[in-house]
Amino acid sequence: MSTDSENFYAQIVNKLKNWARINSPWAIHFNSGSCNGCDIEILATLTPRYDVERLGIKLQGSPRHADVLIATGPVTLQALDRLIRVYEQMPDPKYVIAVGSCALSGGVFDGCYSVIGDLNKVIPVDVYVPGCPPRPEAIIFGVVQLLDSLKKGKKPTKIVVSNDVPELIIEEKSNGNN
Amino acid sequence: MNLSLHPLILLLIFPGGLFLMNIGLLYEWADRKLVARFQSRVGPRWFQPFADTIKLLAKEEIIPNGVHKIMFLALPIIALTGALTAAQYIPMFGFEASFSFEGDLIVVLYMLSMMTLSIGLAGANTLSRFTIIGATRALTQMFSYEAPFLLALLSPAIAAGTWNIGKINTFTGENIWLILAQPIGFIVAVVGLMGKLELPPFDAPEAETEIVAGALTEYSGRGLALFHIGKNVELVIGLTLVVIFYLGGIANPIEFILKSAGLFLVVTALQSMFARLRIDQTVGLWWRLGALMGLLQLLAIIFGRYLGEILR
Amino acid sequence: MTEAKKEKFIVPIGPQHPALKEPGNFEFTVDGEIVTDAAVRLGFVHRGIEKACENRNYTQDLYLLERVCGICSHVHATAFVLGVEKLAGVQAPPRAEAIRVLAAELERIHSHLLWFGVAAHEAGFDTLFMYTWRDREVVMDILETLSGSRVHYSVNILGGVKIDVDQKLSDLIKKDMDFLEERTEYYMKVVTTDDTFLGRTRGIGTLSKDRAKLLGAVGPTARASGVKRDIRVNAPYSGYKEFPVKMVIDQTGDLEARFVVRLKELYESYRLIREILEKIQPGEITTRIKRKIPEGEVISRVEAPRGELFYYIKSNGTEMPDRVKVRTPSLCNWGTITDVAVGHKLADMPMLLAGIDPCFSCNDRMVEIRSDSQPSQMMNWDGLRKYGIEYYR
Amino acid sequence: MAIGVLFGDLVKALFTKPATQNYPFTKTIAPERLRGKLVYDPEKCVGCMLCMKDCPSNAIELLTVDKINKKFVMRYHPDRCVFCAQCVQLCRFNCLNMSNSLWEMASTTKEAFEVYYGREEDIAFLLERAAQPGINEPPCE
Repeated sequence: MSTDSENFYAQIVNKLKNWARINSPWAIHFNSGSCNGCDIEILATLTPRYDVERLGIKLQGSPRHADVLIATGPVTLQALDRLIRVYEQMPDPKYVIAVGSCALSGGVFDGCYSVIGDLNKVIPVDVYVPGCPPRPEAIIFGVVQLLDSLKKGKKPTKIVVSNDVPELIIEEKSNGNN
Repeated sequence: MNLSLHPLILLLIFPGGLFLMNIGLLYEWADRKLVARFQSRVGPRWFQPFADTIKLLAKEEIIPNGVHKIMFLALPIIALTGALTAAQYIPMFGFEASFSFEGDLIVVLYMLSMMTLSIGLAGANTLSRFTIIGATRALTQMFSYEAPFLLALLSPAIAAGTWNIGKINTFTGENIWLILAQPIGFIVAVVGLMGKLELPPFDAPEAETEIVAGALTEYSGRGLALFHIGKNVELVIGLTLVVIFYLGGIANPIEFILKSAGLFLVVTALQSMFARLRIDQTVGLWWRLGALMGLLQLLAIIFGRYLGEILR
Repeated sequence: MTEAKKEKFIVPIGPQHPALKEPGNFEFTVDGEIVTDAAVRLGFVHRGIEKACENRNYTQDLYLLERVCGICSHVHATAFVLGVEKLAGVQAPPRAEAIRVLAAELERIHSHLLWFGVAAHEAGFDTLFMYTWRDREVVMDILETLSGSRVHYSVNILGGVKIDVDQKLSDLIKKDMDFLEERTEYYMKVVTTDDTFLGRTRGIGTLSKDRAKLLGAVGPTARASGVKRDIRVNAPYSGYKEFPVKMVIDQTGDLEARFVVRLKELYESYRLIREILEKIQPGEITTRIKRKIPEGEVISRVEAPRGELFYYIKSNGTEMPDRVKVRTPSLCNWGTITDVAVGHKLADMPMLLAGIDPCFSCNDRMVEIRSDSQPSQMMNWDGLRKYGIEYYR
Repeated sequence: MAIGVLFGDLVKALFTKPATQNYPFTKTIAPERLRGKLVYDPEKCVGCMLCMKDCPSNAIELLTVDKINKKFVMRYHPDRCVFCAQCVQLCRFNCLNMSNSLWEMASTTKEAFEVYYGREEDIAFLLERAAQPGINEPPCE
């Protein structure tokens, strides 16, 4: 057995993995202080008119089952550590889609005392979807962008969250929600 | 039709392991697609469950803190093994069962319960509150649906005079379809099957809006994939059982496919027609209605047989 | 054993939870499946809007306040605009007011249908959820063709409205109203006759008239308990003076009554929209308003889809308001949940929550800071203001 | 009191075409009034800066190249924009418009969300000047 054939098998396995990943992005939705507009539009993409199930997207309840985190809203200080925790609970490889102007830059809430305003400052974002709120079609378009970038071989990188929140660990032990 | 293959092939490739898993995934697709069509949507593509499973298998598996590690890893395998073992005693796809002995019906039913037991244990194993509630609900539901489902499957067995699934198959194939002779039993069996598989409206143990994903909330990657496959295999077995017992048995693959598809349509329609029952409503329904109806059916059969013997 | 019994088993719902697409944290103490205690923790969506209003001008505030809530965005803007117009002593032209009412009623339809779908989803009735949202797309399409956005319509500007209705559009809306009315009748049938659904709604979460009054419930939640509380009828504003509505009331007070009240309100909305489209007068849609609003303070109340929405605006004569206070209907209704939840099954909780049509982003005007080490203290307005300035410096 | 009221609709749904639009594969046409990406016409602009002043989310920056000859460049941030159309409402010279065809704007990078509008030579001039060290951009206000 030469290394060539091993490489060949490894390639096939990798291709299969990538194919599966592209065709079955299970999503979890987190609202970190949004006005509900984006959330309702995300929910609308599940409904008959848009039906993202035909692309393999399924909205999951538990972060443990999800591949894609769809985050909306200008990250409020209260929701910040929850957002990071949900992100950390997701198994690798994981991707983040920021939906709505608030998640991209703060939108109208830019400068409010209780918001961070940019999701990218907290967790690494893969796809940005602007709009206030984006139409459901635009959200699907964003997801397709993500899948496209995966197809082209953008390596899923393991990313360490920059914000170190020490209280989080203590809280997780005592309070096992999510 | 008879199959004479090496036992290992029977176990691992056909009709056991590989084949059954693939059929199970196809069943899941059919389930999701039909429900989607009932909801006026397009629904997933045909390879969707395959992609889901491969993706889950390739994903990182997180073992949460505070669980019994070996149990956490072993439970999905036990659940899947139980389901696959049960399949060996069933005349799958129109072929004769790989193994059979007098009384294998009971073994199959208990093998099928392994799944629920494993889910219950898996839920109790993790520390999250959702999983614990999910586990309690799953076990409660098991206690409630097991008896009526068993009763519903027993009445054809008594009518056939045997506890061997293969023999029941030939009996139902030769006689009038039992759905006409024992309609109550059929209803109880179908609804019991849905309860067993935790399909809506009996999906309280994994009610997304209440307890996230129930007992499996903390599972990711491989474990989740194995549980998924196990459930799908159970779906195949359950539907086949009902087809064998009530829809005139299966003699060849075409008959199997047609009858299963027909039953599938009924099951998916039932899935999308009702609001989820609360766990107390499920239990109440089962013990008050399901068990009583199953029992009545059974008594009627026994009485009928007795009467027939006297008249003869 | 006694130790274990004493230990409370608390089920948290939220802030990330599939039942609620919005972050809000509930803690239900359960005994088996029975809920023995309920607590709410809000503030995950606190963005500091009221404070932000103070350093933006009135026009910017309009769009900021519109984004208090993505479901009832129009009523927020209307409440603010009505208040500012009253301060400035300007009256919007009648056509503009009619269009405001038109948008508000369309929004009510969209909000109620949305709620209906979500509530069905909470009950595990996914097919009904899908059907409702499929039909909801019709009203979303109307709103999009009318205003240009599906969620934040931005119909209002200070002194009038941006958009106008022409004959073609009004024909389209009338046609769609007929379709929606037919569908609503169907849903009414489902809600009042389907056994599995009734099992989840009838007799659940019954709120008596007295309790509703005592807890200060507003909107459909109160009306389902027989409290006659509807700003559109009690204190008509804007176009509702010309186009009166009938109040829908039910006496039962349980979840089923809330479904019925909301669906009946939909009929009322359909009727009102048809009436507006027929009787609307041609004319101007904007009046001029000065950038600087004269000094004064005003209270503005409108009826949001969820109940009474309250705005307090204080102006100091500059381009920016001195203080804006928002009290949203969801906040008033919270009390009813914690009051009613005890004694019900855990499985009923999502339904109960959905029953008041909660809107977390509406709620979070305030943050409660709990500290164990420091004693709590009361602050008056000036002290609080000073403290706030120091805190955020 | 009935079980399965929805049955009729289920059968109907099974035998009719699904309500789904085949979106990413066939494009949908947005309604005429849709408020999509902002479009700027540099020929008409007189530089009153009203749009910038009232923008609720600072999405517009109007950069002056030459005030007398009315040369302006607009730097527009779709990621900040909330698509409220207040600027369109305010503009008395109709040089701002919200396009109903440009609304799919997802991107994997954030750099895509800095759009320059204006005459080509003006943009080139501005970018060149911004690239030179030591010289600040022209003031926004």
